[in-house]
Amino acid sequence: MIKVLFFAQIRDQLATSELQMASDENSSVQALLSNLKARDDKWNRVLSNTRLMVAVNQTICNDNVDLHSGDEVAFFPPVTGG
Amino acid sequence: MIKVLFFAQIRDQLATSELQMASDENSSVQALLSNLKARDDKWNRVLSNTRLMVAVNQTICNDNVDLHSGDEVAFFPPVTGG
Amino acid sequence: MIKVQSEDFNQQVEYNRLRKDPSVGAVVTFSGLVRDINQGEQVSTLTLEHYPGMTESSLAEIVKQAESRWNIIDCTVIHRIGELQLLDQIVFVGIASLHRQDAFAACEFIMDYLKTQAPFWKKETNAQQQSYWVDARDSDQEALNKWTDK
Amino acid sequence: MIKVQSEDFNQQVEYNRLRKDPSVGAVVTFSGLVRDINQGEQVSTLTLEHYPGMTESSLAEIVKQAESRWNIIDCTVIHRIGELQLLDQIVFVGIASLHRQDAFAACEFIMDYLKTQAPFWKKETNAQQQSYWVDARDSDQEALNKWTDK
Repeated sequence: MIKVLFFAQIRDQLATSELQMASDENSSVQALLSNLKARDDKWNRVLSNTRLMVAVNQTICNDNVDLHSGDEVAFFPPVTGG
Repeated sequence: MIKVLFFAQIRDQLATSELQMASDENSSVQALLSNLKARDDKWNRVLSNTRLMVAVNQTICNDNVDLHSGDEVAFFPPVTGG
Repeated sequence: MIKVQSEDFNQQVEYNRLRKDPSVGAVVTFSGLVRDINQGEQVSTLTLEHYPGMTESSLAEIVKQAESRWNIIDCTVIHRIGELQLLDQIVFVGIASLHRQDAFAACEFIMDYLKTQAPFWKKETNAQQQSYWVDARDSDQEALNKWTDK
Repeated sequence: MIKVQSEDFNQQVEYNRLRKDPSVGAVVTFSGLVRDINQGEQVSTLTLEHYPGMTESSLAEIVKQAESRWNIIDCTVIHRIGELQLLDQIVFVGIASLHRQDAFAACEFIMDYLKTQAPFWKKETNAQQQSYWVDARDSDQEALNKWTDK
């Protein structure tokens, strides 16, 4: 399984902070994103934000990273701390 | 009269912190420097230091500035505060 | 030292810790505070959300990069989370070094990377009690360029 | 605020004064300290000579230049004179501004100009009780270039 997290506006807009996805159908961040967008119009719109950031196992990366069972993937908007 | 001040190493080496010079013979910083260097070998050597800095009326300047009676001229080595 | 905490911090305590080593010639500190006006809105409270775990590891990675680029004797990063009020301290970065150039550069580098890489998000509440997420500033993204051009 | 004084200063008091205005989003401070080793010598005491009158006016001119280049809400410069001991504070520069870029730049600019334009001279006494004037550092002169190239 892959643990998927959403933060800030992305979490608010999806009304979801965390979910589990099967790892075999979601072998890359791209595949995972496609499956999530396919859920409905809202998910498609929110996750199509061009400024969406992704972290795999708590490290920021791009969406062609491979995923494996046990990985933690997070989607969030540009950070605004400091 | 022109008030002439020396600071730090320059003052130590000349064993002089302050003196007065007639303003008519010292109409520029260059003329003043020439008169001071003419005093003896030590003054000539100390004031020939290429890193010598000069301030007229408490503003750093170069040695072609004109002088007038009542001006305050200071000679000092590169500053090392902070 | 890296800390992510809801409690306030004492700038004096952090400064005194940084100046303890007798080889320290320069201490540069940065403090970020809750301003009254942000992006045109009157701010009443600010809430900081973060990604627990990643927050600490991303700050550690940023500090490691700074330590590899400059000669740093000691470094402190503190970032607060949760609800903050007007004038509250949000973030502290302090650098102790032999000479000022290293301290200035490392402190600004850490802030520039923290602003764009560390997973914190600000939600403001305005005077009318409306809440909204703060937009990322393009100038923060541009601020990174000065570190990659070199 | 510009002060040239023999007494020590309290960094916390200065920091708190700079963060009072509710529009302040960023405070950057620089503190210069007496190091144990300078230019290869073990330092026991440091004596700061200055040019009374010109010291204050040159610092005021440097601050004025910084204020004309960056958006500064408040600025404090304190420089000590007389005899100092190991670990003592020598100089403080603090800048309060809306955003961090102005605070970092103005603080570093003031230190770079202070180091090369303000009439202070350091005399060190080493562990063998020998006194000598500190040499100016070429790197301080070079540090000015980054402000004139722009």
